[in-house]
Amino acid sequence: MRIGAARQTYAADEALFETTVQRAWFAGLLAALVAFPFMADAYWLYLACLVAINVASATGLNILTGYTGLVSLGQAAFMGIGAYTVAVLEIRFGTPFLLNLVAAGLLAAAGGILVGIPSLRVKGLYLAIATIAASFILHFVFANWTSVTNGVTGLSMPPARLFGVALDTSFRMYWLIVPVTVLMVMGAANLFRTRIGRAFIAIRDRDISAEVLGIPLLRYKLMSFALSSFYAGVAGGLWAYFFRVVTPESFPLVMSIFYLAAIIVGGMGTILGPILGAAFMTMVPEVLKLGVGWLSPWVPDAVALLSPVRTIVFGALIVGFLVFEPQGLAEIWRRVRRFFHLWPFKT
Amino acid sequence: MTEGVAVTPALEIEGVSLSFGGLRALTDVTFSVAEGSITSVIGPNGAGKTSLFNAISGFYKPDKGSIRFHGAAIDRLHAPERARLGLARTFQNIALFRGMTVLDNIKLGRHAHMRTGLIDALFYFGRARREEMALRAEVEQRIIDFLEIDHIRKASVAALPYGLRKRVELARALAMRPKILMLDEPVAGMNREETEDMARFILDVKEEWGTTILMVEHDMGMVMDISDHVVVLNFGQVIAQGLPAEVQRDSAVIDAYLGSGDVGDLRRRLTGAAA
Amino acid sequence: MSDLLFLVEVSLAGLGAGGLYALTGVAFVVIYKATRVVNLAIGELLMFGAYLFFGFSVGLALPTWQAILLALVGGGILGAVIERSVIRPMLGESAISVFMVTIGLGSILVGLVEVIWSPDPRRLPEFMPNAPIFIGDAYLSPKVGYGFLVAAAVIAAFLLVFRFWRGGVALRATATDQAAAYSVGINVPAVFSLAWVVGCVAATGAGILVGAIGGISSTMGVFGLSVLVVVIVGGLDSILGALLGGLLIGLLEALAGSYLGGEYKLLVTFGLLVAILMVRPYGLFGTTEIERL
Amino acid sequence: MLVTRRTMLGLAMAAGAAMVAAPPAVAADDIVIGGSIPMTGVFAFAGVGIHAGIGDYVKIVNDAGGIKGRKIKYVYEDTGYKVDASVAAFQKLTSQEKPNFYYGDSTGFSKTINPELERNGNILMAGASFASELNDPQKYPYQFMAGPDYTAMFGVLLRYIQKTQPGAKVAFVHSDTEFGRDPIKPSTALAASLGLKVVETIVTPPGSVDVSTEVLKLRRADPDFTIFHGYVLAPIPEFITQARQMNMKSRFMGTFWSMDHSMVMKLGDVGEGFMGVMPYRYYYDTDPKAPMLAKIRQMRPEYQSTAYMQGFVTAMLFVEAAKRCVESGKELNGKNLKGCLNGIKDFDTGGLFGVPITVSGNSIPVGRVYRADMKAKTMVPVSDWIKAE
Repeated sequence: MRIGAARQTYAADEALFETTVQRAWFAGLLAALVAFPFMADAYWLYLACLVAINVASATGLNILTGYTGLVSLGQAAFMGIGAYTVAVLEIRFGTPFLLNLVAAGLLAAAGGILVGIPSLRVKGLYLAIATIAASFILHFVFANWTSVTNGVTGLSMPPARLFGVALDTSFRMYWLIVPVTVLMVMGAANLFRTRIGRAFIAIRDRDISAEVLGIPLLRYKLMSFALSSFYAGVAGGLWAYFFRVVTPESFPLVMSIFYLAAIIVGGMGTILGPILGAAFMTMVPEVLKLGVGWLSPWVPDAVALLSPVRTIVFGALIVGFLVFEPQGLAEIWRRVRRFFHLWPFKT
Repeated sequence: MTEGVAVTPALEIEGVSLSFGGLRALTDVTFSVAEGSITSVIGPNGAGKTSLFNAISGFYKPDKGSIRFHGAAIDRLHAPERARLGLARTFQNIALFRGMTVLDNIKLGRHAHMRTGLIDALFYFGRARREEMALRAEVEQRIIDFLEIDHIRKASVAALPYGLRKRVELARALAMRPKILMLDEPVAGMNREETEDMARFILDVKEEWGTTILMVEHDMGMVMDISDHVVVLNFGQVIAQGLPAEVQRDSAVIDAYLGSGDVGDLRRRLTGAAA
Repeated sequence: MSDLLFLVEVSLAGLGAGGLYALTGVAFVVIYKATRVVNLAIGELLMFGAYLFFGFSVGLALPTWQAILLALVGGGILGAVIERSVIRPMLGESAISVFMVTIGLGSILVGLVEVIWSPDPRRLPEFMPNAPIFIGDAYLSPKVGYGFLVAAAVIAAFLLVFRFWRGGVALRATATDQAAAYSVGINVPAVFSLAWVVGCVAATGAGILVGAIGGISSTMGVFGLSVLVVVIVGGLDSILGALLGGLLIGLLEALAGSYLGGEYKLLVTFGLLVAILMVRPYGLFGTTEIERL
Repeated sequence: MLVTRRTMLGLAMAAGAAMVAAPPAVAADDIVIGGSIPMTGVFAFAGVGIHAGIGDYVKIVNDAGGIKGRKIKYVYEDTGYKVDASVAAFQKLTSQEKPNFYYGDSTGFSKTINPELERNGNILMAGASFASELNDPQKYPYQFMAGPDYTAMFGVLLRYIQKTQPGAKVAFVHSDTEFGRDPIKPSTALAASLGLKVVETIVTPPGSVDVSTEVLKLRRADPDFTIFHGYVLAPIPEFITQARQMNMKSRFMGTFWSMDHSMVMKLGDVGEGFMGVMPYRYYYDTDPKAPMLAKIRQMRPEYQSTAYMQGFVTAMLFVEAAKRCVESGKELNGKNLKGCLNGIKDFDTGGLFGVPITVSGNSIPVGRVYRADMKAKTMVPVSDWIKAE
């Protein structure tokens, strides 16, 4: 909150962006998002699309893990459901892509509910392990339900079409992926201004007392599962349109761990967290590559270290943030902001 | 003031027994809470007071007996459904949600009375928006002002001092639009001044909102001051009930506290209350 | 060859592999019992142990028994370091945070192994008798057979230690009630360290055995996933559960692999996991926790 | 949601970097080979060799003056054998270097990037994957592979088996991955048509270490030949060890990626007699018909892997296609390059392939069966060069 920002109405106080300054920043961000594709080359556009897909999926996982307190290691598998749904619909029926994306989300949500059912009886860690089981079982389905998924070979699909234009480049996909992601992030932000979002947080903080305060636990846990997998499904659908090949090996367990890492690093239980985290974690390998490039004149075989170093950095980020900065990048960002708002009066 | 009024009691506990494994927590507990009264449950530590609260709010299922709310049995209802009927409560060891602001904690209390669905919530149009605005206005005007916590509405509950947290918990319970407000040790751990504040709030709730109050409390002074009816539990059984003054004289009550070693404490409190 | 003999041989092989699951499962349970940490890095710890042995025996060309001893010591030190540097700072944090820390830990261990030894698959030197074992007419792979015996011996040693050694008693006391253990003068942080040291030594031993059978690579941590199923089925805090769960999963995987096909192995184990979670969420021998308001 | 300065900053930096990263000084007429190379990760053992092979051949051509004076430029990025990293590398290299050729590191990548190749139209691609699926000029018009696909490799092995022991019993052991499953179905059919009996097909889950039950299954089937596919090393050694202990008479065979000399030598004693298919000659082959190997040995005195040969041959075919297009004055785009490549008839690879090659479709379906001689520590050819069609 900015100094001296007094609000006149409750509506203004409840708004997503509380001050004109914030609204201006948001407008600026939107403008930058619109301008970006015209300035960047294919590589940066590719990364931007990838970041956006990861933001969408991480935002979904954040609803479940960050806000509801249920750890899932199945996010990638749910993305798989979405990707296969989109691929099958696109190849067999050629239905419009928006419809396919919604179907992808809904089917993934159904999968999420199914996996979430054990949350009736088990909680926390057991549930996390159940989601690992789910991701293996789904992998088996993808690899062996040959009549639908074409087995291990997977499905190759045509691009999405919008008014007859094939969305077959990063530049064109950008205009599909980024708006959908922005909508999904806004949806999550809205959710936590209402009773449903509050119920999720209550379940995370103290699920037993939440129940006594009138929140049916199973229903809301399943709702959180469904919503988080809906996000994963849509993100998986976008992923399918972006890469246009879907195979069982496209969605491994490490990808689920990646999303978990993204929200940990970004900051769990905040809207900003998954955005920062997914962008950061997607960019880290690229940055490391640059670093190795710089080092290679001095360090022999620096290139050979890239992949293991990436693995180490990945793990170290998870551990480091959990131990030293459990609120993640979002909290660091808040501190920076506070510093500048008060500067130079107070440091 | 409610004694002798011939209406259906707000809450009737009838023959409720509860055990964990072989341990009997409650045995054949029977009493009723008159509409609009303040009823206090007292007893030594481990007498089963909190177990009784948990049974009423639906967290524990009694082995035997029945609980009626305004004449209708609620034994088959789950905790959230009981909350929706208007059974609101606070917790002995404060169960605020640390990840939310004071305001959101209070708003959470209204959960069961809101209709916003998932889709509404994601888009924050129509009903979601209207409901949230109405809730905010009501919480501000009826609860935050009333409990004098407007200065902390945006604060995180984790940072609040103990007394204020208790007050926020009361605020959240009030947001549940309670027909019966169950307070589990509302002034435990408070100093004299805070206790008096809380007692005033409780009386105000009863007077202004017409809410029936069922309370578990150790502070005899406060119990005797504001209660209309007192129920004494010991080893899970009701050993006495009646007007505060009657209970104070009851020999079984004094024995119970003697047996539990709390007698000196009780004497002090009783004399304090009488003085 | 008769079908019955085949069944017997498959079952023997399954039980043999189950012995290794059980040993790793015990390593997991020891850590969980004392510190309540669900250690998802158990597979990676096992892998790291196997590489330690590889480093001492092949890299430094030490005799096998020395290499084994040093690897076990190294595994113990690793456990102590992990406990002190990342687990202890997380004391009091939610179980889920600690759980995620171990996921990160697994990733770090994989990267370290690849930096030090490269990701190429390798074989461990032969150190177990190589003569085939026949039980009646049934063949049992010597490595699996001896692996099982070693695992059984180590587990037996564990059980004895738990029963009679002071440290073991302290460990059990801490597992039952941390606060109470503290109040009777047990040095709880030391017990935490001890549990991690013991757990990591056991994991290292299991890693050497597993590596001796199938060779080692930086991806052998997937072994830990089956172990996760083992301890869930057995109950997270039950050593007996880890034993029986290990044998059960080993047997089940062998039967599924031979009668349904290799692709069904994980499906069957994880299917069992889901079933157990639905029917007996705290495992066959685990303690149910009572919730309190 | 809050708008963040950091996001803005990131975007500004991204935009800035994009401008900085604009194409560096590439001489206009350079012919560029781009590569997503797995220098690290699980496939690094191959990637390092591939990288050296491509680099060496490019150096040889450039030292000899290039193609009509046009130099070859080889640019690459490490992928760690991850599809998303490969795609990122492709996007980066294509937007900055405008490559004419591209080397891809996996089947997944080859499939993923295919629509982009078709749209781009300027690049001819080959790679480390011998997946049968890619061997389809209709579906993958701008791709090829510098050797036989996995099905053709099985074809070579099965034909060899048919010749040495007609009517033999064969078992397939493969991993439960796309790589592992690739040739199994068509090869089962082929075996039947060759009069061989496929008595067992065993699938091992990825990453499995203990294969005791699988070996028992194999013993029950009692094959004369067992073909492994979809592995690099594990669990092949344990399979053979246990099979030997059970006195099984089966001979064991492998396909390209488990056939490198150094991998086979890791089998130790039990590897004696291990056979497999290899489209190229091994580094130490001193056949007078292979002058290129002598040249390679001169450049690199220490052993070079079969992956090196694969990279080397791939670069050779790239350059040959480019040369033919340049000589006939055709524009260097994907279509023309593929056309020029397919024009290659009876081409001598300096003896790397044992026979002159013709690239009619997307692959070069030729190979030879080698056997491991553990005492001499070499791979010994046991068959002639076999065409698998």
